[in-house]
Amino acid sequence: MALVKLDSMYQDVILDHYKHPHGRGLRDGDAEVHHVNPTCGDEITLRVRYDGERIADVSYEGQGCSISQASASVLNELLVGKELEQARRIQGAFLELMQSRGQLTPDDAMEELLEDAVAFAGVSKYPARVKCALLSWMAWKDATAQALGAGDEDGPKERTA
Amino acid sequence: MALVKLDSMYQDVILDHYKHPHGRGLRDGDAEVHHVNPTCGDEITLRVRYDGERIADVSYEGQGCSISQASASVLNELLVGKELEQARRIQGAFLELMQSRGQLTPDDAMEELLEDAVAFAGVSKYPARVKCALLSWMAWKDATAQALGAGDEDGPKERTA
Amino acid sequence: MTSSRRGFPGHLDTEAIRKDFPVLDRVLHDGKKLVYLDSAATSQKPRQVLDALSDYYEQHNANVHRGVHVLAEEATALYEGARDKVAAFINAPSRDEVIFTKNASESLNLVANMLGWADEPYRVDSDTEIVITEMEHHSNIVPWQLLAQRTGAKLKWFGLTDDGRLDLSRIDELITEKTKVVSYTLASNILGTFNPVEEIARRAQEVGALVVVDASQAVPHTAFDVQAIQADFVAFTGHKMCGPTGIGVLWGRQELLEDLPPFLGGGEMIETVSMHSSTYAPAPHKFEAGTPPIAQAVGLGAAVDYLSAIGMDKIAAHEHAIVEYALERLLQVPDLRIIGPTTAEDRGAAISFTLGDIHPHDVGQVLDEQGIAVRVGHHCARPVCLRYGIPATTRASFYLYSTPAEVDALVDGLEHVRNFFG
Amino acid sequence: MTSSRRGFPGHLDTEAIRKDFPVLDRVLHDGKKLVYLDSAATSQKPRQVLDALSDYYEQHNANVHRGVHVLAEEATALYEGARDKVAAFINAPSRDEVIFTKNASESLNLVANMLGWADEPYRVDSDTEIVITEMEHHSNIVPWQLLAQRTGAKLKWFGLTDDGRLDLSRIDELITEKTKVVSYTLASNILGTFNPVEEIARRAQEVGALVVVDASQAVPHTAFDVQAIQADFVAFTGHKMCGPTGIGVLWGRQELLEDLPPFLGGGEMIETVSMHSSTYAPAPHKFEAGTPPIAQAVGLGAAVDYLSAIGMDKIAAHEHAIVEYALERLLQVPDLRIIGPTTAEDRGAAISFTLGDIHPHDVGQVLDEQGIAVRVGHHCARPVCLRYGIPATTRASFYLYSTPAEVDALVDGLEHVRNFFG
Ligand SMILES: Cc1ncc(COP(=O)(O)O)c(C=O)c1O
Ligand SMILES: Cc1ncc(COP(=O)(O)O)c(C=O)c1O
Repeated sequence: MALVKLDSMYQDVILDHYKHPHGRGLRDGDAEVHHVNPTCGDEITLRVRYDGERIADVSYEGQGCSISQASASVLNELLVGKELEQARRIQGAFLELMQSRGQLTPDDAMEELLEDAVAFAGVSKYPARVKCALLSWMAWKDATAQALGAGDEDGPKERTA
Repeated sequence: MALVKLDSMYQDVILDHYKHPHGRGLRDGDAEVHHVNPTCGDEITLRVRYDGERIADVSYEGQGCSISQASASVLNELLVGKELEQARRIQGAFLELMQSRGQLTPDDAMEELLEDAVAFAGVSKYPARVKCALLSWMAWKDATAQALGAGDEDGPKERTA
Repeated sequence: MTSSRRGFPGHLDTEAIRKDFPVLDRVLHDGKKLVYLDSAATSQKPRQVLDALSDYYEQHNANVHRGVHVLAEEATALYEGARDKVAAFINAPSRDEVIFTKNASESLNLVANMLGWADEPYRVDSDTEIVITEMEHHSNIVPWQLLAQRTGAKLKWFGLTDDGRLDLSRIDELITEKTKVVSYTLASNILGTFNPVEEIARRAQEVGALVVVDASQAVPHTAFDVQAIQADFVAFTGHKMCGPTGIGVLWGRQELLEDLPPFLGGGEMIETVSMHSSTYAPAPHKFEAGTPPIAQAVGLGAAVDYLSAIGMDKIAAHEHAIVEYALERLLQVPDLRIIGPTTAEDRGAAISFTLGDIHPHDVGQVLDEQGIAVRVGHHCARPVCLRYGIPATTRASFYLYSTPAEVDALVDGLEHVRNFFG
Repeated sequence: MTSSRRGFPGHLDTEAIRKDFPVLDRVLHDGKKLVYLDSAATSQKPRQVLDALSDYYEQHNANVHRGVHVLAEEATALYEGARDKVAAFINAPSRDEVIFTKNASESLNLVANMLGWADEPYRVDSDTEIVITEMEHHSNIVPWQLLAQRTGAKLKWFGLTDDGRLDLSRIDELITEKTKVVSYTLASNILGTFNPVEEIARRAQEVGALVVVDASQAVPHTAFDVQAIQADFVAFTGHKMCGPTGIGVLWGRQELLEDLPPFLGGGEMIETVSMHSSTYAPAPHKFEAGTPPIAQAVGLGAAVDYLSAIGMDKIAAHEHAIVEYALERLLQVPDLRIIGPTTAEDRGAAISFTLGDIHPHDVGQVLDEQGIAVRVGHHCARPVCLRYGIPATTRASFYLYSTPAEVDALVDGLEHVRNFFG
């Protein structure tokens, strides 16, 4: 059976992260958010801990498909230890890639920035799955805003889409 | 211009009643009702006066198309002076004719019963106009029920359709 | 003005356009060709829209939003693509401000209900007032009457001048600090009047009232820009703009859609549901409960493409010319009285009239026998008939496919009506 | 049971039936033929329905009810004719009890709103209770949650047994003298369960509560008789029964429709309107504000004709056989757990399952690559997922065009999924 297209979504890197997630589990944090993907029910609870502007930890727990789980694992691997500014750059690049509807081929600079996360390029062709890939990244952005006091005051937001 | 079909609706008898209506105007009565045809705005105010079981008068005022006006005029001509039972028979026959969707050719008995009202046979082919033709007849039925105490107690009803 | 039975030089090529509309070939009553002058009630549909419907059902049909299979993704892309098209067509700042409903009536009821259930500062209650006009379609009267009844709010309205325009002379007494919402029609379906936007918007803003615009008779006929008309909500309906039945639109300002409560509850409009409570999806989905009119949205998207390709400015100019010609010719018919403005200025493509004391039903019936389709009655705007002391009108209404020859047929037909009942 | 890849002897001739459905010829992903197992989300449409839509738009399109011209009369006759067909299909005592809505969700919201605005004895308020079940579609949960919030009424529900059926053991405590309305689904869209009518109806009648039945997953699949199910209101939706999107039905008992207040206000639903007040038309028009989904009703009428010609009993028997076969085969797939009844008794044509701890999204995606369309997620029935402690399910659902070969394809596909994530 020819699974070219599918294989381009389920890259080995993704399946690997899915089966062996990095940094899973909830640990101490400065802020916690809970995000759900209303179209499919994927959920994530995510905490961030900052050391000044440096990301000391991103811990998470959730349920969801291989894409959303792997994406959270990749996020942890990529962002922990980074300075906020660099992390924002990575998040921006990942968002751009995910919203490209399969039209974007990552160049060298992007590959360097995103590391394992470039493996999600194939997912961008599947609109229903883009939200899965972005779930943890939106949660991270929200938690960061809260932790650093830049967010709104409503407490944990329940909204992703 | 061939107006065969149309002529079968606008019979001379109908146009005659429309231009020279019988018994128009409001006079004393035992009960009064006001009916409207919501789909086109035709209106009639109608009073009945009974002399025992005999219809002493049907007086009316209203606005509407040639069909509804002519039909009220025919009603007045046919029913005034009749006994209630006979009037009910006439009303029943007229209703049957109007609901026949042009499928019924009046037989001799019906022609005798309905007199001028058989001219409305052609109208029954036009669903939008059947309600016009029936407006005064429904009003009469309602007013009669009120006058003779057989109706419900809500007072004048505003409903026709 | 110059005109000929072949169309107006410099305006739309109706000969070509009419080929897109299969129903216009319809032959009635022993060989009479249809003269369709009832587009204000509903427009006809071009082949391009019907093809979009068939293509949707034959190739892509699936329920939207929740699927990972190909058809579901295609159906979702088509449905959401239609939203993009409609948003662009009305120049909406954001696609998320475009809500699909079943018709303009639902759109208007949706606004009335949101405001009835809203928290402050939007809540309509017994201390507040609602302002409409005497020339509204019933769909922009009854929802506000129901809201007023159910909340105790007071309903007020602009009256009309003798020549069929809004009487704005007492605007400051009508729209006051108590006014929470002003809802008016941009173009009257019975009088043809186009109403002025500036004055109402200015006064509403002064007192902080929300402005709702019923654009059902405007969006189909003229280039339309929600940002230009200074409204908070705009309602219109697909079937009057070459689209299918079963689809309407409500545009609303994003911050309002975020703040206001949902109306219909169900699938698609939720974020998360438990038996104890639910949270709602962001707009537009918050206001789209249940399986949406998917094929109908796709059809409306195709209609918008069709109209845009021809050009809304050209359509407006064409209709203006037709109306000018029709007014000129109708005013020559003996005993004919136009109900509404008698010139083509600030005027849409619907012309209502009475013909002596021949009842409109009779006018319409005799015209129909000649193949001419007009609407008769109160056109769901009975207060206008009451205002002008008439039971009903006959209404001829035009669209991009209407021709001067059809105006001529109408005038000839009316002559015949007069002879028949003379 | 006997089965073969060619169909079940004695049951429907799917080879012939499938020719009526153009989309079933669709080829996906490098030559894989579509295996459509998502009919519980929406059914596919036969050529006969698409032809009825085209014919309506190409020959008869006009607005209904108010016209004296030929097209308006034809459109009205077609629209009202569709009402007759639907009334006959569900054995309604009167055609006037059939209300056309935009979907089942609107139908259910309509009932909830009527009861919220009603006078006694129907009025739902803070002294009263509403009873639903834990297996409802969100469209039969959220309207009641909104009603409860807005009136102060208390919302209660039947729980579920481990094998996916209603737990009726505490029925007398749940449905009490305070209960004004009991609303439940006849067939669950996620579990496949067919619920018992008698017990709920008996208890509701005892306490004088109204009974609302969500028949969205029942009417498409089995001979249905509103008079037999002892309900006061029944909701269902056109797009799941071979009809177009954009049309739903609410059936209600005539005396209730007469007594209860309107919901949406506007054109078509009125008797007479003045600026000061309005009176309403009799049902069904009272509940159909604005231009109705005319073409969609006509399409639904054609769908009803299509289904009737094949025979609802035959369709039910065919689906029963498919489900029996599918359950038998699915239960042999390692790690597969059926969520819902595991036998074909009192069971509809939707089968939900989990596959080990492979997330349904991944199951659905890998099946899709093989051309197999199933639905994944919570199927707008999230409380069921919570009840069984699962995030989501994969659901395969069948209809009159489904074949045993498609069941085989599903089972093979699941094998592939297991290998892929194994
Ligand atoms: C049981 C049930 N009820 C209600 C609905 C809602 O139907 P619709 O989305 O057409 O409003 C559905 C389908 O989605 C359903 O399966
Ligand atoms: C001015 C106006 N508003 C509202 C409506 C209602 O539109 P719909 O019937 O599609 O809801 C109409 C048309 O009937 C209209 O002309």
